Amino acid sequence: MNGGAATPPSGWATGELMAVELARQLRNDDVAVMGTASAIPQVACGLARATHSPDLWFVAGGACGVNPHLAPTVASCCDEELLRSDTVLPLGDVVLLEGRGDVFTVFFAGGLQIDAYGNCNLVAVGDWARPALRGPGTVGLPFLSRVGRVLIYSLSHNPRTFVERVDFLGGPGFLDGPGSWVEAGLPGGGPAAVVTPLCTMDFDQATLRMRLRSVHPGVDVAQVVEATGFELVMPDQVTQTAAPTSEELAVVRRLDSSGVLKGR
Amino acid sequence: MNGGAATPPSGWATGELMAVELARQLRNDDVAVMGTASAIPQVACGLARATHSPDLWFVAGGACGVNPHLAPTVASCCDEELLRSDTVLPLGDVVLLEGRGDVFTVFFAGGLQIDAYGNCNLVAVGDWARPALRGPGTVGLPFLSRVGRVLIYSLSHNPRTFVERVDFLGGPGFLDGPGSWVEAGLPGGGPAAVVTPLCTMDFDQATLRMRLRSVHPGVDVAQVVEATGFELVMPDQVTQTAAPTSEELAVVRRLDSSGVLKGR
Amino acid sequence: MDKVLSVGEAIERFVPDGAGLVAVGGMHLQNNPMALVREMVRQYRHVTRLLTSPCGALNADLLVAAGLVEQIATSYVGFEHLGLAPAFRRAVEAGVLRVLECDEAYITHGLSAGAGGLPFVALPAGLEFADVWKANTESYCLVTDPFTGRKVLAGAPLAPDVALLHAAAADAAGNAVLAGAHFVDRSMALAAKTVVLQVERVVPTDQLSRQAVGTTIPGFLVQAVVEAPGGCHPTASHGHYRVDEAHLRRYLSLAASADGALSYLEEFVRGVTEQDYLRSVQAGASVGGEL
Amino acid sequence: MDKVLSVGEAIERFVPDGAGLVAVGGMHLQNNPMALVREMVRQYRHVTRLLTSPCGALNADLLVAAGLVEQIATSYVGFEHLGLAPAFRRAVEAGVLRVLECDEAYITHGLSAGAGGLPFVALPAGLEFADVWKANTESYCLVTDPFTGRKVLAGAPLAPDVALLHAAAADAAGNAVLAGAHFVDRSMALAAKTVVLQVERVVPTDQLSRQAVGTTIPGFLVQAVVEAPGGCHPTASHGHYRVDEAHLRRYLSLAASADGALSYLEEFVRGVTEQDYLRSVQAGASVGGEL
Repeated sequence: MNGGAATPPSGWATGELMAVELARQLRNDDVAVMGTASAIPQVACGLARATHSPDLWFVAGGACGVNPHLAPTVASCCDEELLRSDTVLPLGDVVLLEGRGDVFTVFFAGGLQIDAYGNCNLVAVGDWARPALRGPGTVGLPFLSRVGRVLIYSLSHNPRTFVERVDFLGGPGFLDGPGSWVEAGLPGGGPAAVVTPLCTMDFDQATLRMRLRSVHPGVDVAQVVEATGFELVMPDQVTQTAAPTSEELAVVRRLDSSGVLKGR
Repeated sequence: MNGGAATPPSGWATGELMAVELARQLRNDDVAVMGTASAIPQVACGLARATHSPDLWFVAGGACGVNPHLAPTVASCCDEELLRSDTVLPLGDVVLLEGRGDVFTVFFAGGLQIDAYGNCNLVAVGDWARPALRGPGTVGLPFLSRVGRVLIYSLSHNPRTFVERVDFLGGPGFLDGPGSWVEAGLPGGGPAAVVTPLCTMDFDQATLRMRLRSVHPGVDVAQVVEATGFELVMPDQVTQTAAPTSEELAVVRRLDSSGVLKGR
Repeated sequence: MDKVLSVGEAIERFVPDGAGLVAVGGMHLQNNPMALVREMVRQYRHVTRLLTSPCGALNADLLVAAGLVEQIATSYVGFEHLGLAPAFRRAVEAGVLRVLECDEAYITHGLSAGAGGLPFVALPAGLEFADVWKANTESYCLVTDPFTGRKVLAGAPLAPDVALLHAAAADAAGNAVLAGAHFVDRSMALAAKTVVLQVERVVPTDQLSRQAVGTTIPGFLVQAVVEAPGGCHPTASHGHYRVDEAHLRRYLSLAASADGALSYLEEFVRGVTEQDYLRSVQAGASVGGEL
Repeated sequence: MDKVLSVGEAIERFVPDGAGLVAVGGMHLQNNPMALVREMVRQYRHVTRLLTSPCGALNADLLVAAGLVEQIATSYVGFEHLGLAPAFRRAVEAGVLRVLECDEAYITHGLSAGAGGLPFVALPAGLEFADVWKANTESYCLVTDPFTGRKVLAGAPLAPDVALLHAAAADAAGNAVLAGAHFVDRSMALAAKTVVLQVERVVPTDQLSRQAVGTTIPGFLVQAVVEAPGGCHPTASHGHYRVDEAHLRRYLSLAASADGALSYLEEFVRGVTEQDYLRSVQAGASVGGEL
């Protein structure tokens, strides 16, 4: 899956950098929810709580621990370790609250395919009825239409993952762009940022298409363009993603003491 | 409330006799549910389990203890004592199962008014919009349409309670009789028996109207007729309700050690 | 993020006078959030529409007795074996309280719909044979089941503006643990825009029971926590104390008349602080218990 | 009323070959009722339609690998960080397994509808923008919200004929207690016509946790109890043992080809008894734990 990943130029793993970069998208008043295989967003939330956003809440969907203690971080989102947390909800209640729409302000998402408008697909590549690649399924991604900000992350950044248009729309982003988005009147705020092993992206306000925001240390813009299967909006200035600070890395490694983010 | 009650001719209270008589309506394969102020049916179920129906299940709705130990029996259906039981369900799950329809085979019911077709009313006497008597409300009585057998019990037996037609249909019995009942195609089996301080009644198969089955010890048929606000179907032979056996009474008093059924 | 407030502050800040839909937790004679309800009375907080659990009791009747309730959505207000609800009964019979007649299935599933953003809830076939929905066309209507073509009953979601609830304990962030039976209190917390909790005690986060899935309310749903030991009195608090039937009988006897109800309110609510009330009724004497 | 059976008897008596809708409990790599699933494979029990929790894993993939599943209703079959589900993927890509594409909201709320006799469930506005319902017009359709006039998505109730579930412990009457996270296992139990439970141990009734509302399954919903210590292996059993990732990787590696999948089935399922399997993988060695 890591085909397009940059070799870490210094002492951190890609997963660690992504967690740090995702944490920077979070705010003190956020209530975040995440699902399958979500060690990276879990650590991002834990890091945010330990630094700039002590009052942030997060729910590790699956087991549904609320503010799990991540001692240590685990790979499966249903792992019993996630019940070591401040409180625990039944899954059914988390699914209800995802539908309520005004409770969770951040939803972490991803997919086998992610398109220029931030739509996600975890179901099938090719024709749904007879797919070239059958993915696992869409889980809770249809709820993307109802939450405040969608934060997309992907361990793959290559033209097969980042496509002009998803083959199956499992998690609504900005649909087909401004007209369709406005017309749909979705309750959610839509995708806000995309973090990959190569870069961090956001969305152009006018076109609602994905826009490069910063390239990670050691990555250049041409690499990102080549790895992306659609035309990225380019800002006047592409910045470089700030490297994880030693404080950030120390927290990440305390939370992820068993090295899940390092692929151990 | 006990205006029409017979003075117990010997050593048992009316509530105890009613619990014994209700227990006789229960079967070993029953799963019973009951609601508000249901000490009598709780003891009936406990007695059935202790005697002829050891495998009967019962749920004391409100607190939702499953097979509560009734040590002792309590007056409020939400009392914490009812959680001393084999298992406990959340109320929401019991409400779901009441709707499922094929789980509970017995539903205990009652009302401010009970009519000739076994319809119950706990909402209002007179015009609903400006009632002569406002009752508490209907709680779960609309589910009567979905359960196997409805067992009705009432501590009052007088013409104000037993009326030709309920002013407000809160708990469906046989509706307006055979035609309406067949047409409705309700999933439940309808009312099966009615136990009061005076007698035990069931329903005539042809007319679906309430029929006298047995008068309790010390009560005569004329008393029942006078206390009933509609014309009861009379069987060829009205029997006398069997008095509680000493075994039955011993179990009832073990379960109800604090004497709730005696009105203490 | 300290959400602990005095009962006065909590009501003042989080329950506006004339609030739209206010839910009161507890069921029958158990876990009524009476400290919050009494404070509503002290602050003359009018409620446009009061929602009870499937079975309301003193939590509803006291607000009605105080003349603060315009409409009530309920499937039961009463005192079980102790008798009918005097203020509720009087107000409805006098035509001064509008009842949104409900049944238990609708209140229970309607709160789930409110919690889940479900547009409405389709109810089991057969419930339409009760008269309830005909008396409450605002909350219920018939809809065609798209899978079978059959007409069934639909209920509108119940999403309270405010829920007033009791829990056994909470931490300062609002993470709460329920003891005993939960009734629909958790559903009310999930469905309400604002949750004001009264608890027997405020505890450190690490004393909350963590692994008991479904026994807790997460703090992100809670706006205010009021420490109110004995605050369910005269109703019971599961895990802490039993119902005070003598006091309830006194209420029922007084509230049997409008004047008597007012004197009850003066003696036990408006004329006294919550602390004085609890002292006078000796509630909370046995408060303790384990979570 | 002793419902304790051997795993062989339980499947033989309560899961007919070609059963209609069979639900398998557990989620992702946790609490999969693998002892029951393996026995389904040994007894060649075909399933017309398999229903997973929002996230199925080996519980579904093994049945698909054995060629026993005609249709699958699911919102996810996979192995999370370990990779895609090899048999599921191969069967769908080959067109031999029909998928009733679902999303998490529908599976969760649809099971509640099944448990509650609700004719259908109306889903939150916005979900209709995903393609899921267009791929599964049998389970979903559009309906007009009678309160707002808006078109919303409706889902048909999910009422399994059989649910195969894991619980931490049960008594002989089928009263069971769940440990750790519950996922949708309790919902499956509430919605299913027949429930077959595997448990780490059978215990006397009075050892069940009684007051923890919502952590139990009442015995009147359960038809069979199978004592199967270690029976979730290689998935985890909350409260008892962790996931065996090495074994799962071995499965994934073998099942990457159809032949490999068959040799896995022969070596670990069909060719061995459940006891031998557990011995060979040393599962259950650490079984114990508290309820």
